[in-house]
Amino acid sequence: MLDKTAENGEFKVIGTRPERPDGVDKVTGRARFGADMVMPGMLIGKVLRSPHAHANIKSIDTSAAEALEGVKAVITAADFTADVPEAEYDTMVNCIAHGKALYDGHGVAAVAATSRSIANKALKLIKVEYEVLPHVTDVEEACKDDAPLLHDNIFTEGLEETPTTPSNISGRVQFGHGDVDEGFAAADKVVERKFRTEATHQGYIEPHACVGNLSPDGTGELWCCTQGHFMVRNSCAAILGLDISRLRVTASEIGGGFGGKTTIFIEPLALALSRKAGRPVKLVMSRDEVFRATGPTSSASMWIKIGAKNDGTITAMEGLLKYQGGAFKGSWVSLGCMTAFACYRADHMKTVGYDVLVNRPRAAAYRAPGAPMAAFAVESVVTELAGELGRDPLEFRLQNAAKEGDQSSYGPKHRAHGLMETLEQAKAHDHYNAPLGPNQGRGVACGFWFNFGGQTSTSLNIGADGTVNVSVGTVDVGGSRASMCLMVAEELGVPYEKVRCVVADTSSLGHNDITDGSRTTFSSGMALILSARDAKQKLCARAAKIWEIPEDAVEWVDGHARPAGPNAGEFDPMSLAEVAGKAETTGGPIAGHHECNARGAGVSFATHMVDTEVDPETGRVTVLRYTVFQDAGKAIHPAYVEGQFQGGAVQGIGWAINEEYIYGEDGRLQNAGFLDYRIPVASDLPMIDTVIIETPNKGHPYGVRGVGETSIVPPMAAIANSVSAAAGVRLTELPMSPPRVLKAMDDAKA
Amino acid sequence: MVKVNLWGSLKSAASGRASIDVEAQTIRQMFRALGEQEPGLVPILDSGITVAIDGQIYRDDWFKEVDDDSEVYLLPRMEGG
Amino acid sequence: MRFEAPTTVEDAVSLLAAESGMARVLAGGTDLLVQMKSGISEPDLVVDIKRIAALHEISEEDGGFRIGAAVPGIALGEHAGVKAAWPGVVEGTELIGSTQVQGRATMVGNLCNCSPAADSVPAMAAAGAIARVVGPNGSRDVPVEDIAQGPGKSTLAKGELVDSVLLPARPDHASDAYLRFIPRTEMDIAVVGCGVNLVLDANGTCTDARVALGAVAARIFLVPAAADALIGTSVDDAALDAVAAACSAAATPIDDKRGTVEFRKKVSGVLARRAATIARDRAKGTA
Amino acid sequence: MSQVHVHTKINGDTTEFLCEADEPLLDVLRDRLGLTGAKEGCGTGDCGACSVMVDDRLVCSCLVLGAEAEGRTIETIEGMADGEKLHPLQQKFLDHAALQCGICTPGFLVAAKALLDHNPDPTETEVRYWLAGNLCRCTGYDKIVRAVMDTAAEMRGA
Repeated sequence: MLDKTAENGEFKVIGTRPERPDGVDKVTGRARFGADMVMPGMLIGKVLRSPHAHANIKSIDTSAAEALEGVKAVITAADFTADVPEAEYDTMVNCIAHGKALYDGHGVAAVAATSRSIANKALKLIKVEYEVLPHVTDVEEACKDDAPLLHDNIFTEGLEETPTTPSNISGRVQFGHGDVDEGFAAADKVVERKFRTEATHQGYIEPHACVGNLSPDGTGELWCCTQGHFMVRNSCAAILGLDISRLRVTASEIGGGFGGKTTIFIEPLALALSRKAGRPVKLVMSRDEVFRATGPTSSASMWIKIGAKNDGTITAMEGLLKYQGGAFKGSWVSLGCMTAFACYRADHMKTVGYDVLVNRPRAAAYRAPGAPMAAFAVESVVTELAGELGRDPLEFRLQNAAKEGDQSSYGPKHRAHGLMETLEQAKAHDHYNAPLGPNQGRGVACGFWFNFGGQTSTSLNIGADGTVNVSVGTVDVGGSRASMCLMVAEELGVPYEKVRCVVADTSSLGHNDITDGSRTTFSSGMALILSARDAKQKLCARAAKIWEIPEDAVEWVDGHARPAGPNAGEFDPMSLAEVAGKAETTGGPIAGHHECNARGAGVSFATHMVDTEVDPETGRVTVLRYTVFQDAGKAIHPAYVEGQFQGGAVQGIGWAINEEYIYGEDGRLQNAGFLDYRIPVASDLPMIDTVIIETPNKGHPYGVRGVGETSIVPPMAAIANSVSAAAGVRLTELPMSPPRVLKAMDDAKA
Repeated sequence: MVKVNLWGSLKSAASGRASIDVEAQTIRQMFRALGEQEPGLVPILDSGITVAIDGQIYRDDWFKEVDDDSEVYLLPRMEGG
Repeated sequence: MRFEAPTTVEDAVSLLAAESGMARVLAGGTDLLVQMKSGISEPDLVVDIKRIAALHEISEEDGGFRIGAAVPGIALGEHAGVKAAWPGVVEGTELIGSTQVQGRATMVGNLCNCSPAADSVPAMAAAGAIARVVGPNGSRDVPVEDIAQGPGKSTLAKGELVDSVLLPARPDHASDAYLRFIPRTEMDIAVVGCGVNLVLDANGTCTDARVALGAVAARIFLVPAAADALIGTSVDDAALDAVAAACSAAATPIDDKRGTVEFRKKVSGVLARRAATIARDRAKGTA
Repeated sequence: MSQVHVHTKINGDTTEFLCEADEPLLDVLRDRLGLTGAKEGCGTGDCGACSVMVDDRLVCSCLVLGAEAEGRTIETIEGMADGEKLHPLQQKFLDHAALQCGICTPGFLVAAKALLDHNPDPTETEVRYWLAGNLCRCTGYDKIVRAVMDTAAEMRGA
């Protein structure tokens, strides 16, 4: 469906870098985020959380808390109905424990009180009797036969024969083609290694926050920070037994999500408290709660084996991935398996994945969920194998890169994409040939992500002065409203400044899927372009009426209605403002709409290059230089595309070097704060250079590919390759924290 | 006939078959035909599944056309971050 | 909780002494407020000492400097005299937290928080700094390394507070340095900290030295063997190797979320060597 | 619990408030005075999103008690623009796309202004270390650092 405009590259405003529509509010402190909302009569909610990693809840006595002056409601699992649809059941149980606390931080009860200090006091008055159970937080330990069992109703799915005993392994998946044994037999060199990664957190700076207001008649409103307010509405309605139509959810400005705000944690609790108290309830997580009780990534245990001929041809690729997804099934191991080898062409590929349950918070998506850890393992082995073959790591990748028509690791044949281009640009970049000093190393790695479309509904309204309002239902996490306005301005032929975009509430548009899967600029952009085309038709029709000529005799060019040809008649072109100004007398308001399940999302590839230096005496890693090469299809607002590349790379740097969930022997999280969960700070980093590659996606009118997720796939591998070169020893565990790097270097010397 | 390729571990729900030929013009017809041939697939198809047609990914898209010479792969439900 | 902001040290001491519940002194508050937020500390009385004018002063005393308990890190860093005489103490204090924390956190507060990982304390201990403890029974002078009893626990009696710390006078050819190891470049708690203070004679021979380690035991402590390894030498490679070995040997760390025993012991030596080198070069005027 | 009566000047306005003795200044600003520009990202001084100026010192308002503000002068993000004229830093943050989600932006702006007031010609390293107490998870800091450097250059030229 690639549009003529894009093919000819004749964009007027696409590709420019204007100020974002929400910009002034964001730099003046006026923008309203989740915790900034106040409703009249509002109470403050707080959640009591389990201090145990695994415990039966024998009883909960809330009487003393309820008796405290200022406490207006106390809720436990007993306040939630049992007949919740299966799809939402785990989500509900993750919000509030039903009979059993499954991880340190699992919600057990909640209170609403007239002040924060009273709510805190009330929490201390709730008496919970726990029967502490043995726990398991390690993915390998959880797979053992004698591991403490989280659920007695989970039997491993995906096996040839359905097992009869329950397990912490909820499923096995397998992908691939060919026969890897045959492939390895044909190889001259084979490298295989085991890898481990720890869980990381999205680390958005804004803790989850919401204000719920639910009337006894089941009509309610909810204000919250989320990546998908329609998802919040549907989930909360299901859990609380409400009609979807009665719950209006408004998405606040959102202070980062990265996948972590694609599900709910506190929203149904706020609504249930509100229903019980008869007043609005605000619930805001503390940072400690964010780390303990929201959705970090999986930790992973992986084995990768790759073989190649002496001429550099990869003959076989095989992997075994075990991902823990926390206390419920649904780690992203399938996506790890599907993406692991997606950058390569080989006749024989096989990945097997296990979805493992442990006593940790339920994993949530984090930017290209499941892919980064697999890429860390695979790209490490690819570089090592290149070294064994005496090949340059970029050359080796260029030789084996998947191209259009090659069978992909996840099944279908690849369509046109920009992987080769990222590799070629990387090879040609001056970064690749810059000199390195002592204890320094350079690493490269590739990464792949699918990108998704999904349900999308948009509206476009033209004002009497010719300015344009557009409404989307996809939350703007990183500046997407600017891109929306650019696309509409391009399509209508009006200046960017004349178009404004809002994220509408759930009662104002059709259902929109979450802002996830790098889909927003793609899907809402596509729907808006089609909304604009819808509006253009109506504008032409109005002009035709005014001119009293047939509708098909009018065309829309450069923001004006014009007679389509010499036979249409002699009329001066009418601008959008002129047609809009006559809307009242020509048939009423002029608007455009589009609803779709957006098809045609294009995959995106990236190659990252990084130089690091390792302190040989302390193992400390310093990132010296970093360059991202990524295919954006078409960069609508290049500054925000660069921003996605840079942000993803830096999150990957954190994941590679310092970020990790640290559990104690007692199964409790040891580092539930930004002090010891060490995300990169400004002084840790160099500038992050970016090269935007534009291989248009034929599935989008302007050629857009999602860009938000791919950028976190290569960094850990690129850094591992760089650090391994600098340290003189292959690093196989994340994070590559100083004690780990120093030990690896010392062990290698010994 | 459309040749529908299953991902590795889906075979266990389809009598060990790696691919299944069905008569279908749309994804919906394809799902229906698959379920008739291999009832073990029905719960998985119902739980939401992704379909790749000629390398393009479709989620929840019943009426997308499938041609006899289309390359069709079933894939697990995918979600991003 | 009660909040008081007295204007004299005597009033502060009286308030602290008279409180029957838990009383805490508030200087910069960058530790106390975090402890209150997490529920680790639930004081009945908080005494803000920042309204006591004298405690904001940095004054010269017997050729040294007396640093008031309410002097924030940023003010210490802005004091040219202290910076010239005790660059290690200043850099230790300036490493406490972010720019924002520097606007609040005080060296004395860092001392009284009794964290074994406190950044200003190894340098102060190496400097031979003396804390002046004021209490209901008058004042007493205490070497800074004796203020902490263990993590979060001080040797101060009820009603006592540290109103200032004295950094002693400096002879010629003397300097100090503090280094800490953290995984990031900022915002972390020391995994290992090391302060080295030394005096050279005109020929560059070390005549006096003190070496202190942080974050590798329950308290910050002096390593006399490391000091002995420096004294009488030109602080050459052999002496530096001996300092490193002495510090690695003296460290008795634990495994925790911030580092392993093995790592901390090794890095204690690495930092001691590096800090001693910096202090030597500063004393020689070649830094 | 009896409350503390505090007199301050906030963004040039004489302001009185009552607060609990153990209530952080951040909560006072946000919950009692409606100044929600300062954000709580951590409540423990680790993220800088609540940065404000107290008597010309940059602080995390989560690490200051409201009661301590007696007689102090406080400046917040809400006071940074001069009426409808943005401060040059605010404009440069927009020009450079130095924000994505924007939750950290008020804290960065307050901290960056404190830097430029104190050092009009900072090096990139100085900018990075000064701002190390302000966490941003979206941008990787690249565009933020560029925006601050560019503002400094422009203000020096002005």
